[in-house]
Amino acid sequence: MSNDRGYYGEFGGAFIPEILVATFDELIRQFRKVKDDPSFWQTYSDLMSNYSCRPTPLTFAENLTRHFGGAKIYIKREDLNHTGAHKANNVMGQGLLVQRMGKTRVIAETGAGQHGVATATMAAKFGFECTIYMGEVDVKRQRPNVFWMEQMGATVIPVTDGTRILKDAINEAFRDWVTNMDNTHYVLGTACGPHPFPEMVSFFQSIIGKEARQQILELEGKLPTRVFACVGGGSNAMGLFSGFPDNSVECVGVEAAGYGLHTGQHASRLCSPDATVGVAQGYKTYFLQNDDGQMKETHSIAAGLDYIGVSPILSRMHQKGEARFESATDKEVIDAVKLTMKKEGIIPALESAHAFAGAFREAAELSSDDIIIINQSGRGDKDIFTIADAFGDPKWREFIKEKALDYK
Amino acid sequence: MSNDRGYYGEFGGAFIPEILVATFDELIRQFRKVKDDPSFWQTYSDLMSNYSCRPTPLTFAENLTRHFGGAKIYIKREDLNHTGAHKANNVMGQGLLVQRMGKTRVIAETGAGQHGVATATMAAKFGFECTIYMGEVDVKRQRPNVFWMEQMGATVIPVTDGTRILKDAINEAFRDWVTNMDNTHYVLGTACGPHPFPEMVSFFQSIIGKEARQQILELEGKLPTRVFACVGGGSNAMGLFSGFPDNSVECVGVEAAGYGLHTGQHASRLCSPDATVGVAQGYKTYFLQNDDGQMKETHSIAAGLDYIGVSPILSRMHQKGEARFESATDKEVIDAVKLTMKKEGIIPALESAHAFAGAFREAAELSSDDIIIINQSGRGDKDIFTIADAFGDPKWREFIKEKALDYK
Amino acid sequence: MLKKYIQKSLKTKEILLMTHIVVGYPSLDASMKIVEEMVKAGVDLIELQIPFSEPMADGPVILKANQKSLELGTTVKGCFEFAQNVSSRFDIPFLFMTYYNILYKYGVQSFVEDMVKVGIKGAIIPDLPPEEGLEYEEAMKSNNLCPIYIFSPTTTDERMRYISSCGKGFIYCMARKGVTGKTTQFSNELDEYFEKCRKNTSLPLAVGFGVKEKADIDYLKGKADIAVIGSQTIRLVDEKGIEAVGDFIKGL
Amino acid sequence: MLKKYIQKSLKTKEILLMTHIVVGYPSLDASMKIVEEMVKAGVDLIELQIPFSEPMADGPVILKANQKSLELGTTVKGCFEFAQNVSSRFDIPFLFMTYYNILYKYGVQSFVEDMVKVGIKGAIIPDLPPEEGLEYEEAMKSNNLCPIYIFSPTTTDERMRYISSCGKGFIYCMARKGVTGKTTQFSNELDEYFEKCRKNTSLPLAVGFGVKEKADIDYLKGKADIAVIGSQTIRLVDEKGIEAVGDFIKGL
Ligand SMILES: Cc1ncc(COP(=O)(O)O)c(C=O)c1O
Ligand SMILES: Cc1ncc(COP(=O)(O)O)c(C=O)c1O
Repeated sequence: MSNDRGYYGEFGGAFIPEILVATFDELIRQFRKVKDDPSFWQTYSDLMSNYSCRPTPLTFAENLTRHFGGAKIYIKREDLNHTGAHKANNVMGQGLLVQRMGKTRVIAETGAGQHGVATATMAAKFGFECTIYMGEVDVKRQRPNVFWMEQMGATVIPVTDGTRILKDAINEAFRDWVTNMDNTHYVLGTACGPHPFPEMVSFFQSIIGKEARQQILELEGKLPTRVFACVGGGSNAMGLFSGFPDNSVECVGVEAAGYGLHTGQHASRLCSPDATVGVAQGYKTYFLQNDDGQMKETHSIAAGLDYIGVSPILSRMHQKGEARFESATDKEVIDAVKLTMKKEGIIPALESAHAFAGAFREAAELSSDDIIIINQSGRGDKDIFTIADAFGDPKWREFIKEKALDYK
Repeated sequence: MSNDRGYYGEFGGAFIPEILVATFDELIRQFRKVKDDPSFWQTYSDLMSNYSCRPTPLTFAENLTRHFGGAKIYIKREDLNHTGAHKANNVMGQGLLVQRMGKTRVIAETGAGQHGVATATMAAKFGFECTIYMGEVDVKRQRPNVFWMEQMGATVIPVTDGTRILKDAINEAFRDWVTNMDNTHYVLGTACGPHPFPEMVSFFQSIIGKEARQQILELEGKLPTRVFACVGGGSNAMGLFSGFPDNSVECVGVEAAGYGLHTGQHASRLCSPDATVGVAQGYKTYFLQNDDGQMKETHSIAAGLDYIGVSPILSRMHQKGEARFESATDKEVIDAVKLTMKKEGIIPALESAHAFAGAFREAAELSSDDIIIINQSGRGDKDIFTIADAFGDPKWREFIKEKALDYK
Repeated sequence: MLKKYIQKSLKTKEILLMTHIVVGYPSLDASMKIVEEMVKAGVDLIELQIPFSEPMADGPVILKANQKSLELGTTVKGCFEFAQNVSSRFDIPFLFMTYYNILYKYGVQSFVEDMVKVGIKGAIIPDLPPEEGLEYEEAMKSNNLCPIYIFSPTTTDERMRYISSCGKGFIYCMARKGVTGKTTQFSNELDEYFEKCRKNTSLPLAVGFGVKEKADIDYLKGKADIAVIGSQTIRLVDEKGIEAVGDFIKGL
Repeated sequence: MLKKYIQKSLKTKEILLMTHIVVGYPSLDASMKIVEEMVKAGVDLIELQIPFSEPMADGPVILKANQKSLELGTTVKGCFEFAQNVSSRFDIPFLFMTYYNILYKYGVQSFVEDMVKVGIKGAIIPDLPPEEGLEYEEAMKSNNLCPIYIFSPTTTDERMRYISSCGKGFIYCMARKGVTGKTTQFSNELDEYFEKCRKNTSLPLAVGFGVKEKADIDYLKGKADIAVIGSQTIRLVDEKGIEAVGDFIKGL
């Protein structure tokens, strides 16, 4: 898939400080070993089925299907993973690698907090020390996740530099890593960063697509017409898309349009003209940057999509037309959450809801012979503070105010 | 198991107002039909595996096992169910029944809010109208669940009568039902209430024990020495215990000792001398009541265990010595949550943590040849407000205070 | 003997009136005054409700009265004393109304025997269907007390006959579904139901649930033997005080 | 020619001194004054860091300086102008230090050509390993500029030789793991590492990361050709003002 230095066409690579070269060499070596060892996949998928609940279901969304009157809609239920998102797949896989490498400490960046919770969880289970870097802005919007990370024994460090979101947390994690790589592995949370991360994270996440493909063939005896995933760094999208390399299946990635593509306040790298190719955080891809190469502020209601870069593998797919990229605004996303809750009793994470919003836009135009699969990368419980605010729930506000009074 | 009127020894029965007799006759008829129809169980378990993620894993708790140095500890992962608790099993089963009965509206009581969320979810999925009764005290301690129920389209009615907790919600639900039984089914949330509820709820929850039995036999080739479940109304305990009717397996139910059995501020019906046999809420069992037969106030940190009665089937098992009943105090429960998070990266619901606390007390005294299974009936995310308070987390308090300021 | 009393009274009145109080609400003294007012105003029977903490079949008005009475310290023993008091002072039949747990905890046999001692003539236990009430039924009957059972709009003919065979004194017909204290539309739509009740029992019929004004009672004349006023008097006491009860009843 | 300059200078000095500034921090004017102070105090080479929004290899001090400079509006074009200014005013070699994206977005070829135009002699790009830097290396070399590559304590002998073959001018040795600006214990434990570096390259050796006082530099004498002071001067400017820089450097 990638060449030796992890290039996908012109994208990817490993733009790493010299101090990390040996660490990456060792990581690549170990990763190659496990990737080529079929018994490793067995170990990995056993772990995922014993500790998380894989295979996750592929739920037929009967009511949504009826509502749109077009394609049959299926939902891949990554929300049912332990810790509530697809992030668990990647993290547990890397945990096994860390064990093999004999390291005793893990660090990670986190945006939505899901990857942080997943990493803290993995660390507790494997007995690793754990430090999580999280932009200060995200610490605020995802406080419940911070609480759980800390309770699981992790140290959460709010990053107060830069734009104080996901990208800044990644920088901080690298700064930790270049100091502590002897005993520390950096559990990158998405299919970005220097080689071998895009390939490695996609490898672990491919469990999503493998399962989904088998499930839809069992249920329907044919492949879907389109598959939808939200795109932050791109790991859940890669996970799903990798199961459907067929020409007949259209892969659609949905990015965050924030307040709207025209406002500049968004996080769309592939479907907006605002991003250009660059090199940062160790890899080459489309970045939201200015003409000097300085990264821009991004915005999304979903902390996990609020990121400047995107998987080099997706950039390549975009370039080759192997996947289509769309976007959904904060508002469309909230509407999609509401509709999905009311119709199916399912609460997508705000990140995942981008995929729902994208799919909803297209479902009606397809026929009942068509099938679409939406990747529900996570559950929305974690977003209660954001969702309650977005919905403007007065009872929630009252509740919080009363709670605050108790704390006086 | 029960006779025609749902008696288990002297416990059970159906002490229902005349107006509901016909409704119960119809319910019993329908339930008998589905119980005797093997294809129904198939439909039910298909639904649970497509919509929730059954079979839920049986996770080997390697670190806890090492920590206690006694029996091998396994955890049955009901927390991974859609909506986060075993309540989903019962609710989806009753949903199928409601469909068969042609009713269009469901009502339910809820304590921890889990059953309410599960019912609201089921109602959204099946397209039923939905009203949830919830004691005002519980509305306060489980606000996030209330928010989700409402977003799922349910009407949540805070019950301000009586002690304003679970039992009062049950009374209110009955008051609704006697008025609206033509189109309404009351989805009772636990193995209590008038016949056929104890039998019916246990039937649906038996999926837990069926799976656990098969899983432990596959993993270990032998049966566990002891199985632990927390006991509120008794549904998750019945679900697990029913899979292990063998003499060689000791079933241990753990009740809420609240501030301590000696304080009178608890919810222990079977393991404390404070409860006596009585008849309320439609069935005969042990109740926490005074000499006049007036129900007492109960207390538990876990809203879902904070209840005066207990499944008549468990009362019978207690009487016949077929199960042992223990209790755990609020404090022991918090410690058990902490330990489980740190060691396994798993957050038990406060209810479930009673089972953990009970098991932890006994694990060390057993040998490495022994196996114990703990039923993790739900996940602790829902309890963040209670747990953060119990842990006294200052950052959480700050966060809530800041949030409240935003709402000024 | 309750049946006889009813039949005798019906010779001079088109329909009898049964009222209801929750013992100890709004206070024990007030309960006594309310009974006095009721008797003076010509009520024919009175239900004395022993409060219970879980009054599942009662609507908000009676539910709150139960709770308040318990908060004020009303005990089962206190209710027996109260019963003794009123039955010795007033010459109409008094019945107990309560939930089964009160009897169960007291001991059904002792409870019934003590009813006899305090002069109570029968009991209405809304959460005790006859199938569950064998011990109670026997104890009541062998003590010459009346177990009053209930017909509801959903009760089948066959079941009415069965219930009737278990009961004594009279049958309590719920005029509609639901809990106590909500409005009922007394109209000809109910005729059929009352005819069905009549057909399936030889016991007198009391009709309750939602009876609250003269028009309701007028409608019931000829169809029922007893009209039951429940929540409405409690509401009246809450709103206008005890003194209003007498006039209200006289106006019916 | 950088190598030659270094070798020539080493004839009169035991060790050379390279300092570092972030262009535009704390302001463009201040940057100019700092350079002036440094040159006056006898510094031999100066790194001009073009600020980048994601300075992954820099520690808190330089990171904040990058951010502040960008906030104040520093542009890449501004940095070239600044470079032109200082290289025409002061007669020591100036190098650019920045991250690869700055070159990439500018166009590597144009960037290098403009470096020539403004009189910059070489560049240090910490996130550009030689494997990724072919285009850059070629452009630099064909324009007679020095691509300065880095040795780290984790670099193998073989790799050092490879890196050395790609670099020109001198090699930058990281004295330790980590980011810029943290303390390094300069002790004999490092001897082996520096010997290894020396063995694997014929280029002069600059040692940086944690060099901040006279003792550090004294230790490096005989082991390194250039001592690099990075964060410490920024810290000094933050704490004591620009004026303190000259004295600090003279004291080394
Ligand atoms: C639930 C969920 N979905 C999606 C994402 C986006 O990441 P990716 O694009 O790597 O799947 C996140 C990131 O935090 C997430 O938490
Ligand atoms: C997670 C969880 N566990 C246990 C219980 C107790 O119920 P039961 O005893 O019926 O399992 C509840 C009730 O709400 C619950 O939410």
